[in-house]
Amino acid sequence: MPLLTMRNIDKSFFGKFANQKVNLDVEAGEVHALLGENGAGKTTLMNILYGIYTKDAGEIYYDGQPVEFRSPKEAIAHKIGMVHQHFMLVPTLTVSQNITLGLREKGYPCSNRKQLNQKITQISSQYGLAIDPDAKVNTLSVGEQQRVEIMKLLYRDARLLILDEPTAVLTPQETKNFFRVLKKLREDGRSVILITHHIPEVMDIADQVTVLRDTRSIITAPITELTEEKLSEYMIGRQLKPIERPMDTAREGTGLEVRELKMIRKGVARLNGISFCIAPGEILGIAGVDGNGQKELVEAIMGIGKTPGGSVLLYGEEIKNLPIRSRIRRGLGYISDDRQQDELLMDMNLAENMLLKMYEDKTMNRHGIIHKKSLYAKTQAAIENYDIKTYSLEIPIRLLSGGNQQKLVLARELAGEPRALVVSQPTRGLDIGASEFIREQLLAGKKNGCSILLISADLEEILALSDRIAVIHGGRIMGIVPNTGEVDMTAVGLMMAGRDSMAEREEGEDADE
Amino acid sequence: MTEILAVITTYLAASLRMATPLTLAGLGESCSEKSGVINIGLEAIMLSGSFCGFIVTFWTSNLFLGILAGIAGGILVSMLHAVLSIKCCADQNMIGLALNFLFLGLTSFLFLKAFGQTTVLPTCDTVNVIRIPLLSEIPVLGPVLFTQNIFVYIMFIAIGVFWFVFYKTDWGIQLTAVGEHPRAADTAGLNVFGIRYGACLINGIFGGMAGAYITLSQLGFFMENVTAGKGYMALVAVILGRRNPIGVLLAAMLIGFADALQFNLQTMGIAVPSQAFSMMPYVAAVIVLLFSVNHSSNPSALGIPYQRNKR
Amino acid sequence: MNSKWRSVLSFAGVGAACVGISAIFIILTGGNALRAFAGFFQGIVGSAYNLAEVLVKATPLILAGLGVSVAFKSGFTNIGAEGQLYMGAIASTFIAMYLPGLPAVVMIPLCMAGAFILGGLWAFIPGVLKAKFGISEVINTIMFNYIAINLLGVLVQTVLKDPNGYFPMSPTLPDASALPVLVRSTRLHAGIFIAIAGAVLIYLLIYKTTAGFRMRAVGVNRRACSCAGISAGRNLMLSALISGGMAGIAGFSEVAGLHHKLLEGISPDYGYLAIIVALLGRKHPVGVVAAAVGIAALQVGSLSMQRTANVPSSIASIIMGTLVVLILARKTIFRKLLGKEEGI
Amino acid sequence: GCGSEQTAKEGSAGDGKGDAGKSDGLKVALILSGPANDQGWNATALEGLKKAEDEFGITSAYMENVDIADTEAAYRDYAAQGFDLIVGHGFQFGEPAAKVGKEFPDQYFMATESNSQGDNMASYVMSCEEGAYLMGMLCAGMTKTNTIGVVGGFEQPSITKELEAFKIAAKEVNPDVKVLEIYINSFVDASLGKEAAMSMIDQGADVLYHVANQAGTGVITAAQEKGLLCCGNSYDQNSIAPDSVMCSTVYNMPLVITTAVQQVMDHKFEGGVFYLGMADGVVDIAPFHDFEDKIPKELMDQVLAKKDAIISGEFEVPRIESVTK
Ligand SMILES: Nc1ncnc2c1ncn2[C@@H]1O[C@H](COP(=O)(O)OP(=O)(O)OP(=O)(O)O)[C@@H](O)[C@H]1O
Ligand SMILES: Nc1ncnc2c1ncn2[C@@H]1O[C@H](COP(=O)(O)OP(=O)(O)OP(=O)(O)O)[C@@H](O)[C@H]1O
Ligand SMILES: [Mg+2]
Ligand SMILES: [Mg+2]
Repeated sequence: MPLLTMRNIDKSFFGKFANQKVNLDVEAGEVHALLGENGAGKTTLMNILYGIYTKDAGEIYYDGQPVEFRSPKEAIAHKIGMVHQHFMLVPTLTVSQNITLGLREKGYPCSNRKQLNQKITQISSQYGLAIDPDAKVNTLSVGEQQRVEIMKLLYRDARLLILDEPTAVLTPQETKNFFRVLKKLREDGRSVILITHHIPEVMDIADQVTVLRDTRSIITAPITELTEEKLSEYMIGRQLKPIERPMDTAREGTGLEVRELKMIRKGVARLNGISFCIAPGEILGIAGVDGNGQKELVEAIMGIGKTPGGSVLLYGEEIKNLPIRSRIRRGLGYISDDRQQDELLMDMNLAENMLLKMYEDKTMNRHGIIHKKSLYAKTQAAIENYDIKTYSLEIPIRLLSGGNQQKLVLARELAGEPRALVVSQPTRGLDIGASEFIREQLLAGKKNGCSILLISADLEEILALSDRIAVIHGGRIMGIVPNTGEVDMTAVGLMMAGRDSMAEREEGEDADE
Repeated sequence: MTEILAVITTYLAASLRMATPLTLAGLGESCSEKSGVINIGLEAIMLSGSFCGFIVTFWTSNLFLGILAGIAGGILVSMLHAVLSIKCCADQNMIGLALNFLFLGLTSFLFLKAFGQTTVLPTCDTVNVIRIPLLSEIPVLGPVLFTQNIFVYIMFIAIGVFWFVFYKTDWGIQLTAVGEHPRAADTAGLNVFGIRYGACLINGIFGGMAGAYITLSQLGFFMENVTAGKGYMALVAVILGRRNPIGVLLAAMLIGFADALQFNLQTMGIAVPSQAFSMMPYVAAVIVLLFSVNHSSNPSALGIPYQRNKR
Repeated sequence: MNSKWRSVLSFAGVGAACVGISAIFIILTGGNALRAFAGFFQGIVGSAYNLAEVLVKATPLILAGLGVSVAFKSGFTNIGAEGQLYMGAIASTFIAMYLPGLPAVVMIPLCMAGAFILGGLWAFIPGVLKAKFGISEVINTIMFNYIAINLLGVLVQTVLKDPNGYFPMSPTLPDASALPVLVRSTRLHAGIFIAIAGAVLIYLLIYKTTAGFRMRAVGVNRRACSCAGISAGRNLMLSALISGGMAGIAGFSEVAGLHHKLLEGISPDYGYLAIIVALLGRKHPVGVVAAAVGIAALQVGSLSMQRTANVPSSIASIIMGTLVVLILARKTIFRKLLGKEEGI
Repeated sequence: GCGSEQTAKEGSAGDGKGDAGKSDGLKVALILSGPANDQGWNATALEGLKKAEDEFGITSAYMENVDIADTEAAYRDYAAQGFDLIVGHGFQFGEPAAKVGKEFPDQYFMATESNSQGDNMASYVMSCEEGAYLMGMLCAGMTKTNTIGVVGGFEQPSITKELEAFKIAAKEVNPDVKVLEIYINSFVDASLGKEAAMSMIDQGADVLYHVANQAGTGVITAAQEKGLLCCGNSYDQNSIAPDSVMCSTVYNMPLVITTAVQQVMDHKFEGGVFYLGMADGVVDIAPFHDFEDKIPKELMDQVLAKKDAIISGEFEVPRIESVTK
């Protein structure tokens, strides 16, 4: 008897289906991968299971019993836990407070924090999840936040763990570690529903796979009966084409250049003199573990927040002291990794979100008046070209699925035909079809002579797109290697861990991490 | 020396008298706002508390029942606000303003119904001062802090309790979570709606008590619009005090102090229109606020209804 | 039945419930409910004068309501329309009193500009404090209300006092500063045109221009705006300025169109009603105009009801409060009728 | 205006007010700026209206809490409804009354405390300062600390003239007395009134007076709480605090209204500004109740003698309408 059975689940929003006759069976002690394109309805299905949404029709059986959770509280009571696509942590509380939130431990409501912290540390070391219970969540990197989310489930001793795109924000190392945890969970007899867009991960860890396509579940099969090719065909209805990066190496001139960038934030040096130069038509990939200065680097180039030391040059012009708007006017584009915070007006519609970066465009703006027709035309074009799943361009972007929101951001930035582009995690959360498309767009931009700084936690992506690869660690560039096809991955890995690949080794402070 | 002490004592006492209703109401409002529900209808809560407290005391001659009735009156308004904001997901500013209008009319109407058109002011007993032995002998503080009535003692105890609950217990953490990130709280298994209703209930209790203080301690009678804008001033105390119980008390004391000061200045006979003095408490609030640069941190979800089924 | 009709029906339900509740209160006072309601409607549409009165009251509500909407759009919670209205009234009185010789074509625009600037300043200061120092605008705007009201009190006893009178009020202002009356033997003045023009301008500004877009965007996500090079602070301050300016023009319109002098108590809570107007009108100029006329009609009707049926004035507050509460609860009360509300 | 003439005729056609003395159908309306149920300023006016109703059988109507912006409309609407006499209670009603009066020449308009007038519009000003003068004497005579206090509502002539008379009277009885005065800028905030009184008590005042309507009731509460003496205003306020309220100024608003109604009935209503004081029975002081024995005989005689002098016209209380400090 399966642990969980979902039968013929229907759910619609605004009269449009998000789930239609969806079936899902999860056995005890298995890792069950739930796959599907952006907007296929994966998150919706899980939200129904977890009691956040109410289903329109269908049945759910848990442990053989018919159930209907009206709130997450009830789901939790049945030892179901969920890590959401967008983290559900209270930023102003500490790690430990977040983990124990909602629980009634001994001594409640005056529970002994020390004891709770001990228990947390014990569980976290058991699974190899390093966290500091007393750190405020708003000081944590995304990877650390992910660990807190998982700890929340482990602390609650969940039997069924729903993980909605947990690896999207993790570095390869973190992912590896994370999978170790998953395997341990499976050994403990727990079940995991894993939503991901990374097919290799699925092949690596899943026991069973269910694929959603256009709101319906189209197949459930054991992993042993599937191949990567077959899976991608189920998901997007076709084979992926391998990306071809033009290998023209000799490039002239300087597009985006930084020299000796330095930044100190809250007394800690976040950037320690970073220099590099990207030629027009070149992609420089930045590899590195999250939290090593990537965010600061990007913000320094874009002019968000504090002015850094050193200099930022755009086609030879110093732009370090220019306001953001002037940089945008000079053709500097930006795609942030935190799209909901940095890029989107969640309560505004798609067209208005398009307008956010291009309201100064001559076609959009006539003497301060918005030119609605061309705005709508441009938005419609973006929707079509990027295959954004939406009912209309006049609905709030909040209603789109995570992947589709990201597509609009990309469409907007690339539509401006930037001379230089800073891209952070461009395909995070995108399905394989969309990722492929985005990568093609980036390469097309490069072909048009755009200097692109690509920051990605996904080494595969960096390898696939970059002309040169720089490794960042502790706010320093550890080394830059040309991406000739035979990159020494061990050397890159070493640099990411803070060790210089070449003879001169960095001592002390960096190594002991 | 003794003269200076006497001046300090009188100012302290005057500030505390005026601060008491603002603090009581402010404590409840802090709780409500921490949970994400902002109630501009504090004025209505207080007015309802004043009215119910008075009328029950008038009828039963029992102050204890009167205070309970005042609390009930406050709860009635706060729960109306809670249902409209939590269940109906209506705009909280608008609910508050509407309730202020509604209860200004309702209390005046019911008062008229109860006593008719009259030139005789119906009055009731007021609460007695309870002198706490020994403590009340302390110079300066003794007469101010320990020669007070039940409302003031309740206020002091409540400040301590609120402070402890906010900052030292799981309830405080839950309150913060619900106000900062209700969806996170919900997915962690907290009953967001329940906690918000609870916080609103507490707001009603203390707001009602603040209202009852006006009729049952300060005045001994009720009249139309007897709160005269104190609900708004309590809101000011809440923001000025950053929802910290002690901060709320200090902010309310400051407003009270400014009033005491303006009265004293007026009696000095300076030839300036009196409105110039009357605006002092408000100017003082603005000036103090200037020192809170970059420290005002509202709960992120303040005023935003939580809808589970919505993105 | 389509959703539009259901919605109309639910509003009818709200109206009926409101009428029912008011009837109970009227009967409780011993009044005649039918006569009261007749008085209510007669007070609104009974004569040209009454209709004009509705518009007279709607004028400041539209102007101040527009102001509040603009502020709310950019995330500036402006509770201070009352004070900004007072400051507008003060400014236009100042100009009209101290520059009495000007012809109307100069005088009226000048008074309006003065009212806009001083009213705007009264919101701009809290705006700067919020944008530059992160200080809560809610308190500041409330405090600025009280300060403005007291300031007016001081002024009408000093520099703006009628030198020939002993009441705390300004002298009657020169004719050149008065807005023309539109319909003879009513009080309907040209302020209503200013209000309507204001609504059109604000609509164009907010929804059709990039400046308006920026202000709206700042109200939705400040961080995303700064990442897109839109200064959150500057747009916030701009919207505060416009917001206060509109409320200031409401003050101008009351002085120039109605009272022709400055005196204490010039606004019967128009500034607070404007918040209700803005929110009921969903911060949209068309909605604001409709809500303002509605609230004005409600008030004028209630006053007339008082006169014809001798009910106490508290009934007016009760009706007003009840109506708004019912409108807020409409979707929940009529959930069955409305069907599953979109997105909920 | 031409539009309104017709309605005015209509209004007066049916009520047969041509017959002198008869009141059948005479309609009188009262407009109040605050709540009718304020146990003070407005309540006494309404009492007057009711009294006129009882005495003359007139039809009456009233409106409370009328804002300045709505005043003109209120006068006009009552006029259009055919009311024969429309009374506004407060200085701010003067100008609208005069203005609307011009459009309804067959009906009568009145305002209290104002200085406007017209053919069919009169202002009746109560000489409240005469009462306040006596209270000033009383308070100054009773103080033991040589400090007394007075709380005013708003700085407007009808209030100021009382405070000023109070101060002059106090100095007359007791040249060394210190008179503290506070305007609280509210007629409704009783807690503020109480705090103002408390502040004066803290400064040594032991006898208090108020001219702040509802808000002033707080002054009485303060005196009562501290076991001190005070004087009331508007009506006999002794019942609020029998141990504290020695005496009160009393305005006989009912008499003002009945006088006006009588004049309308007798076709004697005239435009103008009329001052009504103690001699007319419009201003008076309340009985001393329990204080009859507690007030020193000498002082009592002095006060009563002054009252007689005022009534006989021997003594005229100065009317000072702007604040002197
Ligand atoms: N609360 C909601 N209101 C309206 N539409 C919604 C809501 N939730 C989901 N949808 C719609 O349902 C569809 C499925 O969304 P869902 O988030 O389940 O997709 P997903 O498979 O998780 O996609 P992704 O991989 O991009 O996260 C989308 O088209 C989305 O716009
Ligand atoms: N929409 C808003 N909602 C809430 N607070 C806001 C909003 N807009 C501005 N603020 C306030 O403005 C302050 C400063 O904002 P910000 O730094 O973005 O302004 P700025 O325009 O970039 O400033 P400058 O022009 O000096 O660069 C913040 O601390 C915040 O309190
Ligand atoms: Mg999803
Ligand atoms: Mg800035």
